[in-house]
Amino acid sequence: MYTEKVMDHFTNPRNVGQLENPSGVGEVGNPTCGDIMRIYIDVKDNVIQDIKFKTFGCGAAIATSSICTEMVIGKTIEEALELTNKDVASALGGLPANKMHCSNLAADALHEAIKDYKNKSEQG
Amino acid sequence: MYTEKVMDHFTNPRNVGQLENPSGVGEVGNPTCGDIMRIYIDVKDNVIQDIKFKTFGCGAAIATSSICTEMVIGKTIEEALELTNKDVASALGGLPANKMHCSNLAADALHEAIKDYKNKSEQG
Amino acid sequence: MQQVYMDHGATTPLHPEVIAVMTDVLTNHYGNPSSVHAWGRDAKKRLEEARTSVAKLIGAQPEEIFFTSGGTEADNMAILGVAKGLEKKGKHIITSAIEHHAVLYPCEVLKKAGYDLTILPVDDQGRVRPEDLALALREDTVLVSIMHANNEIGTLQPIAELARIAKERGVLFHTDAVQSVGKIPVNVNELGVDLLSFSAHKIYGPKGVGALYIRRGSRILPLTHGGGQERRRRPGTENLPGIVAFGKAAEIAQRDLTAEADRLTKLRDRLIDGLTAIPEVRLNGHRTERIPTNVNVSFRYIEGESLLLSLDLKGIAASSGSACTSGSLDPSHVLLAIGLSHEIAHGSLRLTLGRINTEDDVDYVLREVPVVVERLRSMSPLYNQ
Amino acid sequence: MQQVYMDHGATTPLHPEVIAVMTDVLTNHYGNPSSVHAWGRDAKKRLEEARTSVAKLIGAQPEEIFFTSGGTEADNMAILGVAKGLEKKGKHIITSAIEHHAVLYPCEVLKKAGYDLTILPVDDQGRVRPEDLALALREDTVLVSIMHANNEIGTLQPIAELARIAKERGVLFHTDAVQSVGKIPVNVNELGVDLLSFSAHKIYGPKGVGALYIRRGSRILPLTHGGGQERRRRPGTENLPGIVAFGKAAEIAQRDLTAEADRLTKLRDRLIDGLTAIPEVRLNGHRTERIPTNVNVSFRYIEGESLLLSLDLKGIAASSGSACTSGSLDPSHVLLAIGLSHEIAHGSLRLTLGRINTEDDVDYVLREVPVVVERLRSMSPLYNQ
Ligand SMILES: Cc1ncc(COP(=O)(O)O)c(C=O)c1O
Ligand SMILES: Cc1ncc(COP(=O)(O)O)c(C=O)c1O
Ligand code: FES
Ligand code: FES
Repeated sequence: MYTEKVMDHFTNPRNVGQLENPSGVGEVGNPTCGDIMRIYIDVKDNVIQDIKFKTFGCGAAIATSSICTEMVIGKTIEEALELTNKDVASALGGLPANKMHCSNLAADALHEAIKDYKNKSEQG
Repeated sequence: MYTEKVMDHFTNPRNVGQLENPSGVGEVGNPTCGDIMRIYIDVKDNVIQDIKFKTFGCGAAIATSSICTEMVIGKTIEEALELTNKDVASALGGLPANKMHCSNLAADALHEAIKDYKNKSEQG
Repeated sequence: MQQVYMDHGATTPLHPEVIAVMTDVLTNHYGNPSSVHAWGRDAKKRLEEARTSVAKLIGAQPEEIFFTSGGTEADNMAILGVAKGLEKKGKHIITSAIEHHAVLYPCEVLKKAGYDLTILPVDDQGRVRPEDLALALREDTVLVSIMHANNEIGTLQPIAELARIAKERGVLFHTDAVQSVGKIPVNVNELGVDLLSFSAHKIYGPKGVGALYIRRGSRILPLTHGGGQERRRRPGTENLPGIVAFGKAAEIAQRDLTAEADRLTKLRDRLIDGLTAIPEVRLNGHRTERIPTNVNVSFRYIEGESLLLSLDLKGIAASSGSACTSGSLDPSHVLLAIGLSHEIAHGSLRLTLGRINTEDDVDYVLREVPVVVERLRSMSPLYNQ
Repeated sequence: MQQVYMDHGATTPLHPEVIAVMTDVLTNHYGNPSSVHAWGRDAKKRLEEARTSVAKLIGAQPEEIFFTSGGTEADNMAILGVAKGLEKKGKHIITSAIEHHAVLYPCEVLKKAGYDLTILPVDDQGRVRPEDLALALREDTVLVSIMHANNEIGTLQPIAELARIAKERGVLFHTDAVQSVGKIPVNVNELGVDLLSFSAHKIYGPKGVGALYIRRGSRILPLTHGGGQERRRRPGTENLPGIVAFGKAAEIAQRDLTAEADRLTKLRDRLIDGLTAIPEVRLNGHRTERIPTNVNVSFRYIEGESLLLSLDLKGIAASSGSACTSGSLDPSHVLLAIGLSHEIAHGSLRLTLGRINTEDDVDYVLREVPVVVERLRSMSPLYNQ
């Protein structure tokens, strides 16, 4: 049911874990199924230097988390904000129809982490 | 579905045919299925000396006709009148449930033939 | 004694290639297609491959094929499912007088539940008149169900024309194609039907599996409720070995269709010519608009079951429109609908040809039937030669 | 890599003896049981022999067995058929919160059609309380349907006691025994049930065939209409190869029942002990009142589908009460009914044992599961070790 790419990211997820002093953290729950994802970002000079994730979710959720982190590392905040669920899904070679909602988790959590970073930097 | 006895009488029916100058003839149609049987009897000294039948009907109808003729040949009229559908069916080793009605044909046609004989002899 | 199976209309022997794939699935591919693990994915893949093969046979898309337990369930699903689905649109159904009971009885059940039912008559060859359908259609008609080929007399209906009339009036059209699929080309788009039933065991596949074609967008509710299989339209663990075997049977049917149709048409015509040479016999059904496999004749003065029994004793498997065949005692509603009297309908013989029949089988049947007919006539009180 | 199939609750591999008889029927016995000729009589004989074997397995009379296309159809037939048959008596149905969807959904369809539906709760081990049933029964109750063994957590219901309560009030009792038949002794008279569903593919028989036991004299209407098969209660050409295979599977199940139950109970208990040694895990279902083949545990902090995928990558076939398994996204209604939170219900693993499993399989699973659980927990935002 899953593509090879999905299975690769599920089996060897990139950037799992957490950051000690992240610039921003985003956590979202998937309204469709209740699964949860948390993303940590480290931003310097407006560029995402490092990124880590933790996911409680299905295979698609883990794979999309993994590929999403890979896609935005080294990108500017603005570039990262342009990343959509569809980008993530198609980078994985597609997802089964009933699994498309899973790809929301990653982009949403990333956007939340960026929002958190912006809030903090405005305050700081 | 049919017993060996039924198949024997179906394959080699006894007393098929008609009599030239019968003492009595009986013909009945089966109200359940529309099949038809005709019996010819030759009575002398109150005894059925000869008997023949013709049947338009299913395998059970033909077999019951055949065994019925065999059962009453040489019997007195009174004995013949005692023959029931059940006697005929059990002489054949039984009939399938949905074929029990077929055994009516033979006994009914025989009784009609005897009635016809009686009518004629009263008139004659 | 020679053994001649000429009852392919009742059911067919499995094609050896079908047995082979089915045995393979039974032995090696036992996963449940709904399971996410390797066994399940393997099963799912085979399920969808079979769906594609079955769809191709009738020119449909795979997602328009819904597997059922056979032709009867497919017919019931079409009729009861559309009726339920379109309850709000109306409560009028149209069918024909010569449908299989798997169509007629669900229609009658709807009638008892308050639906209006129009049963179109047929002509003496068993064909529905398109003008009758045009007149019968109403504002509240929700479904027309007319079979493609009749199971007793083999007559083909002018489905494309009938379906067009229904379509013009915006009414869904179902056809029971159990007896035509695999024997003549059947294409849902050329026929213009919205629903079509067929059954594996009539095309050298296994018993216990069939399919309903449902044109995309047709409104229909399921008969049964449970798991999410068949996109919720037909729940229950899929009969994978049966379905894969059905797929194989469909492939073979498509591959061999023209050659077999030609070969069987010749055998059929020899049988018809030979049998109608017997005195006081009539051919039932249309002479040419009939499936290549069906012969149905009525012999005056004799009764069907004793005819079948006699042929059986000679190793010939046939069937009859007669009462006794099915345990019911009424003469065939199909033969009555084409105008036969009870008595003549009673003396009918159906021979249905198939892959395993040869010229030699036809010779044997043409030799034995006259003997049997003569014997039974000599026993019949209706016959005076 | 080792391959371990532990999803016998989803479906079972066919027993080699079953494959043998089924292949024989597929190849050599293709007659239609309704035909009067030799092929048909041969088929009919095999059909009735199979009915006797299947009846014996549950202590029924052959004429109380009605073959269907599987467990789902049997469940639907029981519920919708009794509801229709007893429409005049009343419109109240009672079931439990942990039924299979093949029972729950037809009940809900009846509810939409105006029936009253009482769904009995279960305790934290998944058992219906008899006193709840006693209170729920009404004058207009027509059917109680409570499953024998639950498919997810394996819990056995006190059916004999529940059925007695219904009987005292003159109400028909149906039990879905799809998961208990063949695993523990099931006898319709000892249980005192009026209707009982079961399915061949759960007892090493083929997919696509099941049966409904209907106690003589119970009023029930058919779901589908057509030919006169199964004494008019279930029309359509009989799935003879499937039914004969079901008969064989029933014979084997009966023959080997005690030995297999003992063997599997030991394996099950080893699995339960080994898995519950992992931290933050709970066993779902009753510890002892459960079928010998079922293990169901919930691991905190992890999600079911990724657990299954991970095990699949290690060659282990299992299933989950999780959303993702069936394409539906709601957590298992069974796990919620026994009081689990959504999040914990999400991380459930069902291992279901069967004939082909060995001590070695259990060792392998007990070695691999902790590794997988640890890996997924380390990725979980909910877990802080
Ligand atoms: C025209 C027609 N429709 C429906 C059916 C029923 O199919 P099945 O027996 O596979 O349920 C048959 C077969 O007997 C048939 O000939
Ligand atoms: C308890 C229970 N009932 C009903 C069913 C449905 O049976 P089938 O899939 O054979 O239709 C199943 C099997 O999934 C089951 O476990
Ligand atoms: S099902 Fe929840 S994220 Fe995929
Ligand atoms: S069915 Fe008519 S006599 Fe047997």
